[in-house]
Amino acid sequence: MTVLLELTQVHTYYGHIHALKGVSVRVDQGEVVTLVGANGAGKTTTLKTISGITRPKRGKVMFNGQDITDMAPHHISAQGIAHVPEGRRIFPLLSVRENLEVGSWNVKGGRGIISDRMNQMFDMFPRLKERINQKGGTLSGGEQQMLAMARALMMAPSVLLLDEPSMGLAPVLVEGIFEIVKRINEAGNTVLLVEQNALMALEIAHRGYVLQTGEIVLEDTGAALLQNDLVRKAYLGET
Amino acid sequence: MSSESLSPRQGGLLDPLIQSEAWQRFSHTGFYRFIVFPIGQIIVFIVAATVFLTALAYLVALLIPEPRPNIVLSDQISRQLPGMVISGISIGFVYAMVALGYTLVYGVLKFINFAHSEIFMFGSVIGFAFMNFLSSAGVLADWNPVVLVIATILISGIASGLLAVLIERVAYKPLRNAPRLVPLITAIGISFILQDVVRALASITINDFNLTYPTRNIAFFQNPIPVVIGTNEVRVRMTSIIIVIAAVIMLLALNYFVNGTKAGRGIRAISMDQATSGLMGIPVNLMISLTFFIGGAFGGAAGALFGLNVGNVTPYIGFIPGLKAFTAAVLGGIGNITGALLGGLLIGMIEAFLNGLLPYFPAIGIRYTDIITFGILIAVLIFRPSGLLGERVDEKV
Amino acid sequence: AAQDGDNVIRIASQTPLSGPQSVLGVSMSNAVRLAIDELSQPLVDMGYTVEYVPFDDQATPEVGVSNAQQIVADPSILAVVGHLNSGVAIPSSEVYNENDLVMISPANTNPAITDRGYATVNRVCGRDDLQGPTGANYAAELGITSAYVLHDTTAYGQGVAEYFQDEAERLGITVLGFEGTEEASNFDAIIQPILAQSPELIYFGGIYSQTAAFLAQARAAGYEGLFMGPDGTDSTEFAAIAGDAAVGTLYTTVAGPASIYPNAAAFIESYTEAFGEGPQPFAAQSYDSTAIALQAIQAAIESTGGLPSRADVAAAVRATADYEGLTGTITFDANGDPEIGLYYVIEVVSGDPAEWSNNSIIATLEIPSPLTAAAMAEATPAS
Amino acid sequence: MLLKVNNLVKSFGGIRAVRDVTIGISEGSISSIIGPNGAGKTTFFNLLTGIYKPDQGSIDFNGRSLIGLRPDQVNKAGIARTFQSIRLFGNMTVLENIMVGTHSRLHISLPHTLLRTRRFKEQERLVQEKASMLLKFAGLSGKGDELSKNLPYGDQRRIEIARALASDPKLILLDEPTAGMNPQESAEAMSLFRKIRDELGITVVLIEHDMRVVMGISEHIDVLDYGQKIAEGTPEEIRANPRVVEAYLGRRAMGGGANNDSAA
Amino acid sequence: MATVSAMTPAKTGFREILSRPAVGLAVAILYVVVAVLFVFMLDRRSLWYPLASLVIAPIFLLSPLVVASLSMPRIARIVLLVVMFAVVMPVVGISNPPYLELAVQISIFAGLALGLNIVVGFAGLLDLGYVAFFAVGAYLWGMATSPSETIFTENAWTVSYWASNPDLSPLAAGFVAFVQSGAFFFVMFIGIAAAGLVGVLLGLPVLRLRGDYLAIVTLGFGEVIRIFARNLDSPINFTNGAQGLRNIAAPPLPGFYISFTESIASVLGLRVDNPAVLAKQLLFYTIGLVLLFVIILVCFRLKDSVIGRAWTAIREDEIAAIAMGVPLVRMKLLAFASGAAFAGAIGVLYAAKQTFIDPQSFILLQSITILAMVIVGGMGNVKGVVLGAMIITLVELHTLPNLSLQLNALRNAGQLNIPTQLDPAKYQPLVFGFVLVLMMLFRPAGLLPEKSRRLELMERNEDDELPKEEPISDAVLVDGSVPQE
Ligand SMILES: Nc1ncnc2c1ncn2[C@@H]1O[C@H](COP(=O)(O)OP(=O)(O)OP(=O)(O)O)[C@@H](O)[C@H]1O
Ligand SMILES: Nc1ncnc2c1ncn2[C@@H]1O[C@H](COP(=O)(O)OP(=O)(O)OP(=O)(O)O)[C@@H](O)[C@H]1O
Ligand SMILES: [Mg+2]
Ligand SMILES: [Mg+2]
Repeated sequence: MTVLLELTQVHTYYGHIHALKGVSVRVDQGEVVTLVGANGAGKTTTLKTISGITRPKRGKVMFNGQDITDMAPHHISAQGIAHVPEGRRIFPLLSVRENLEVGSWNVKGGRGIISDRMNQMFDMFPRLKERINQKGGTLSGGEQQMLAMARALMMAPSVLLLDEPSMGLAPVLVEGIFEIVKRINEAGNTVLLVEQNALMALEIAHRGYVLQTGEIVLEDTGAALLQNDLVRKAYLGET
Repeated sequence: MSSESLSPRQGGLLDPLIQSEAWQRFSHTGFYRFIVFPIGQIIVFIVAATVFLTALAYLVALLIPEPRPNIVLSDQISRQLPGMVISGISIGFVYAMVALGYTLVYGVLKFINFAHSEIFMFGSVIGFAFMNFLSSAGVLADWNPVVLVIATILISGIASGLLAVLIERVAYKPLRNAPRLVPLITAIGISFILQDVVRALASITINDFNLTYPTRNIAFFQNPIPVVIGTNEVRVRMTSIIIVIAAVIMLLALNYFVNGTKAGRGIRAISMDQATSGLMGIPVNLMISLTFFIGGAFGGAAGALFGLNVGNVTPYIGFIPGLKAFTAAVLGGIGNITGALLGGLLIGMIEAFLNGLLPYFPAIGIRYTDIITFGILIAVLIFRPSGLLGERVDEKV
Repeated sequence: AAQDGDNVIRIASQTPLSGPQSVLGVSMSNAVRLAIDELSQPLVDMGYTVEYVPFDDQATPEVGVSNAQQIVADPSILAVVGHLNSGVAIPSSEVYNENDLVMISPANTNPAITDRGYATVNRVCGRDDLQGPTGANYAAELGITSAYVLHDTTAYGQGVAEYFQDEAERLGITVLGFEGTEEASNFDAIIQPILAQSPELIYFGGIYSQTAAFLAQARAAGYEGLFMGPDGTDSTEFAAIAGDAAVGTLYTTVAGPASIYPNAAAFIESYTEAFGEGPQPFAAQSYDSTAIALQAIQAAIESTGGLPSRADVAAAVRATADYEGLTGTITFDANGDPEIGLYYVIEVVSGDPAEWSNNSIIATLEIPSPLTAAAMAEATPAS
Repeated sequence: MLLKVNNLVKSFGGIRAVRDVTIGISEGSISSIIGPNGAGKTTFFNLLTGIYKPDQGSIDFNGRSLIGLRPDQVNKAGIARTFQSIRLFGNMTVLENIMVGTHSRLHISLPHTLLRTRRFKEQERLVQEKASMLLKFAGLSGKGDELSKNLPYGDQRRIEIARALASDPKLILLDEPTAGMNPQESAEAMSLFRKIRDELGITVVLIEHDMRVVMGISEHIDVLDYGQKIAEGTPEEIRANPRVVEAYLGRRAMGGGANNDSAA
Repeated sequence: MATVSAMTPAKTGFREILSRPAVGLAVAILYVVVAVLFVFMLDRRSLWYPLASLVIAPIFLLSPLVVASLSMPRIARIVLLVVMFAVVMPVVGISNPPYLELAVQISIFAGLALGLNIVVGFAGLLDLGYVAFFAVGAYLWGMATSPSETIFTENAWTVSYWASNPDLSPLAAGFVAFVQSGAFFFVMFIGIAAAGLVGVLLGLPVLRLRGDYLAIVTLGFGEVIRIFARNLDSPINFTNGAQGLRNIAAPPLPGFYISFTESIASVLGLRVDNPAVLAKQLLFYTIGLVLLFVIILVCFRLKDSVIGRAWTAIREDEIAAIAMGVPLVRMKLLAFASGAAFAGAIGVLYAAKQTFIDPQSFILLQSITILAMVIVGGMGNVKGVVLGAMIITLVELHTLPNLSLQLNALRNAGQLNIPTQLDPAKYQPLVFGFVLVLMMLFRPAGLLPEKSRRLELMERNEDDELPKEEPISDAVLVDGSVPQE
């Protein structure tokens, strides 16, 4: 397998808060990789460092053999990395259609391609089609999560970064979201997934990392991590 | 930033028409969305404001028929009505164009760009400089007036837009993470700097900073057009007509840009969430510069039109129109493009009516025009805390 | 030169050098500089160095007062020429007066300036309460029956407009409207009710930059009556801004046009040569104020035999009699007003700024200051 | 019944967020409100706490009607809450955040404040003590002087709870207090909720999507869907209710997501 | 969770030494002595006097702040400050009256800035019309005592400060005398009450507005007050309109001020022609100082109390604040009214000191200048705001004029040749603009930021090391409350 995305010894700071202390993560082509960790462990920060929202002070982020450490977010996204951020962050005053159009900012090839993709999204999330002209801010939490996902998929990314896509969702929808992640991956896309619901995440992940206070403490296949004692105790809530 | 929804609300008399299939199809064409609808909107605003203010004036005339001996208020109203409306519209469009600059920048960066009134002033000075250059080269009179106006608007618009971008890069961009009041202070600093720099340049080059547009010798601009309405004749100044035409064209273009193009969509996305916009691939800084450019260009073009209309500008003329335009932007709902247009027209019209009719009430007089205008603003805000067209962002908790 | 302090005499000015009013303030300051350059030779011959210290009062009272404190703290400053705005002159002159420093005002026409009766406060310009009525009198003479009065809401503009209005009404002229506006450039709406009432005369108490713009727009909108203003109108810029609309404008002033007064013509010439532009209103008065100060200092030196005290200078200024200045012959009364104000009514003859000096005097009135008038009334009791 | 809500209605424009909801909360209980996204749960809390004004219906709390009261008055009446999206005073320290929570129980007088009278100092001392006590209670010992925005998510949730407790409420409303926590942290949070009821005697109502928490702690559950109450009962009854399973709990994954109401 | 990395070590060495009380005290005394020496060394006849004064005035006038900031035993600090204010300042002031004037102006503007700081800095309400409350106080005293012919002086029903009626009965005369002696402070209290009341009256309808809507309404209100002041000369003359109120009375001058001035002058060997004038300045200095002291005390006490915490909470998050039991409107009104009350009191002092007020003293630019003081100094931080007021007042009233005086002196001495169009005296606002922009660019959180803002600032400094190209607002993504659901 080819390495698609690689973080080496990344250190990221918020002011004087040292949030990532030498994190190294590797994601191969076609994998689902998950990051597991307690609150404040640095999962979100890792994703933000990849997509260029925060800058690492030291360390390197490579994508497809190219150094993207100091690239601006819009250049990184043009490379084919899509980030579904924590809290969904839909554009509240843009309609569903416009939200999707914004997602296709970097798509070349004109209206035709964009409307084809949009139709694909509507096939995947029929609910969105019903709401096509509704303002993003008035959607319910679950619909917003679908929109966030679809918006990211519009740019046909080679890597999808997902930050807690199930947070605040009704149980019935949580299942749906994981189903979709699986489908996306089966279609050949690579996924880096952050989830509090470690059980479900590890179930679908090929590999996983465990983060603790900004450091990677464990790395293994998803199945192996599920059996790991530390993981079971600390993150799966078992005693 | 937001723009009014482009489809009419439901539940009105026009429902049968609106629901008809042909209309549905028509209302989604670009021609409707970017030409028919906005023009309709402008006309509706003007007519509504005129009707409302006129009705109010006659109501007052009914209550106080003879505010001063030998003055029958209703007669005066009908005599002055066309003049008041025309002057209200022409200055209203100037306010609207300046207000757009405030609104665009506010929409995207959520701060009041106080230096915008100096951008307006800069535009008026560039307009002067251009015409003065032609005049001293002796070719001013040879230019076709229409071409001359277009060239002046373009040049001062572009120059002012570039200046606005420069200011953004130097004085606002480094402060994008600072508390919102901080760029307000740099904006004030920039105002002082711009006033004095323009003054220094004017003083050095022509040793004077009262800049008089050389157009007063050109018949096209100078000779008023007599319009006979009923029994009385009003003289409409050519420059008023130019302002209205130019402003409408530019507003249509802006509406198209913001609501109909990809870049416009990008700017609107940035106004809601910069970081996420970056994630979507939108070049945030470029879009912010573009916003400043457009806002600045509108301000500058308005400045040139204003200069052309009043004939004489100085480095200090920005303040009052700037203040009124800011008021207009807030009245309409700051951050809302249609709101800026409505606010500008309303402020212009209210002012024209007050200035035209208050003189008949010697105890009040036009010295209270500003107080009444602000009073209206405050009243509107008390009942609509986000301005006339502002989205009521009842924050969801 | 400045090292040998005891021989340095400084003259300060305080005018707005920045901001919108600086057109006038700078021109006043220039005129003071010119006067010092041209007229300090006698003092130089006596072994003194005369220096000029300009201050920017920014048309703001705090700044004026703070500058005044700096000025009085410098013992070599023996006289102040200033201000433009009465709002700044009044509090600042309290400071001068407390420190016996003489102020000669070239521009403050507000009656309150001298009515306080300070020994240190003088002015060479007219008073609003005399200038306004002069205009009204002349209008009545022309047979005007209706007038519309505007002002710029400043102490100066409103003051002179009110005195015009009172006198006009007394003389039987109907005042159709009396309005003040801060608007500086766009008068479209304000013109409407004026046109609707078609007055025979518009009187605008204000400064040329505003009044000229108004006039140009009023003419374009179809106003055909007369237009009159106070001495704030007296600037080449008036013609530059209003163009041909300026022709026929009447204004009152204490400074006669250069074409008739050879001194004034020479002044305009040397001023233009020095500063590359023509003098603005109150420049000639500033020149005269400085000249009076220099003359008084010279007189004080002669009588005290050395560097005079400020009180000596103030007394010498107040004693000025029959000084032949650019703007007429000046004798101060006990309050510091010129005893007899010579007021001209002048008509603008051309829309070309270069022709400004050819404006023609159409009436000349000698009006005594209130103190002088009272004295005269006492001398010849009405029978 | 500590709280009795009858036929509560609230709509936003065309969206009918809460339709005719009747719910009772008995004193000293721990109960939950669950329901699909957009069911109107948060809106229901907002109506109780005076952030929104109900269109119709009555809210009786502790023998008095809350209709028409402002949020601060509701707080004074004895209802405190936390927010679904954390709303701390980010630039205040943790301790200060909690101290603000005591506001409605304090005597506020300008003269006393300016003169620093004995009474003022005494009150300040009490407030400090109470805040420190709550800090410990919520498991935040040692973090009192940190700026609240610099703490991790789980701690921020705790600060919100401590701040709400500071007003000595009779009833505390928690809106998704464990969202974004991992199972371990959720378990700790659950014991905190129990302590609130058992040690402080405060009635607890929570909105939650985490069924482990809901089923593990609630004595009573109300289920909302499309703004209406579709079921109520003990955890066992709810788990067995087919309507709840279909609308909310879900048996299998359903691609399109079948919840939700919002605009027609 | 992440750990806090060690603070930057480089600065600590010097800071640590300075933070020892003995060292702090020694440095403070040394500073004051040197500053005073500098002032006395100033030679007015020197060509370079303006430049020297330009440098020395701030050094001297900032010394109380230096004393207040260095660490030293509390008692030493108090003694030192009392000596500074009661002895050093008056002595220097008598020998160099412009510095006394500066001190008075600084106390006036610092008081105003502190009042505005309560509204903007503490409670987070943007007020662009603050000068209106200042005007209320100033006009109150002005109308009560000016001999300008307003309704108050023309009608007998107000006691005119100046023209006490000779025909008064002994009882009435006694009353008038009493009012006269205490009138100033009495009116100052009325000024506080009146401005506070106006604050409440304005606040009641508009405080429901958020952020920038409030800003424009307050801006409008400021203009409305100014326009009223200008136009209420007809039909009934209240304010004397554009002509302004002149010869406004000063508070009565206690006799010992004059003797104090005379004795200091004779000790210094200065010739003072008119000691009463200087003594009056000293009186204003005293009143200004006491007022400022009271205001600072009130600010600290308010900030460090339930009320202050409630204001901060409102500033941070209105909805959370009200839900936690903070009555929004009442607390906002309190902020508005206390800020306004300060301005009212200072307005009375200002009118008395200035002896003349007119509507031009209360323009929008004044409000903006005061706001700039608050922000440049460091919103919310009392010491910072005082520093901001000092610096901006100094720059406007001293530094810039002296800069142009220096250039002018060089020009008079033939050492510099500047065309008249570029006469430096004309470009003071330009320099002021640059000062504002640069200060904000280099210290975005103000010169002395509030505690929490200081933390933010540190973060930013570290961010400076990052590539400059695309600073994406991270705060938005992490802290921003997400409006959508
Ligand atoms: N903008 C910020 N300013 C200061 N500190 C921050 C900021 N964002 C995150 N942190 C801190 O950085 C550390 C890592 O945070 P991060 O959000 O990456 O954690 P996480 O693993 O995603 O946690 P969660 O499960 O709560 O989402 C935490 O200690 C957090 O408090
Ligand atoms: N201020 C508002 N304006 C318009 N619509 C609103 C507002 N607040 C809530 N709604 C709508 O009301 C409905 C109920 O929302 P509410 O937030 O109460 O849902 P919820 O049950 O809390 O859902 P979740 O579990 O996702 O938090 C939604 O459709 C929402 O869009
Ligand atoms: Mg996270
Ligand atoms: Mg909710």
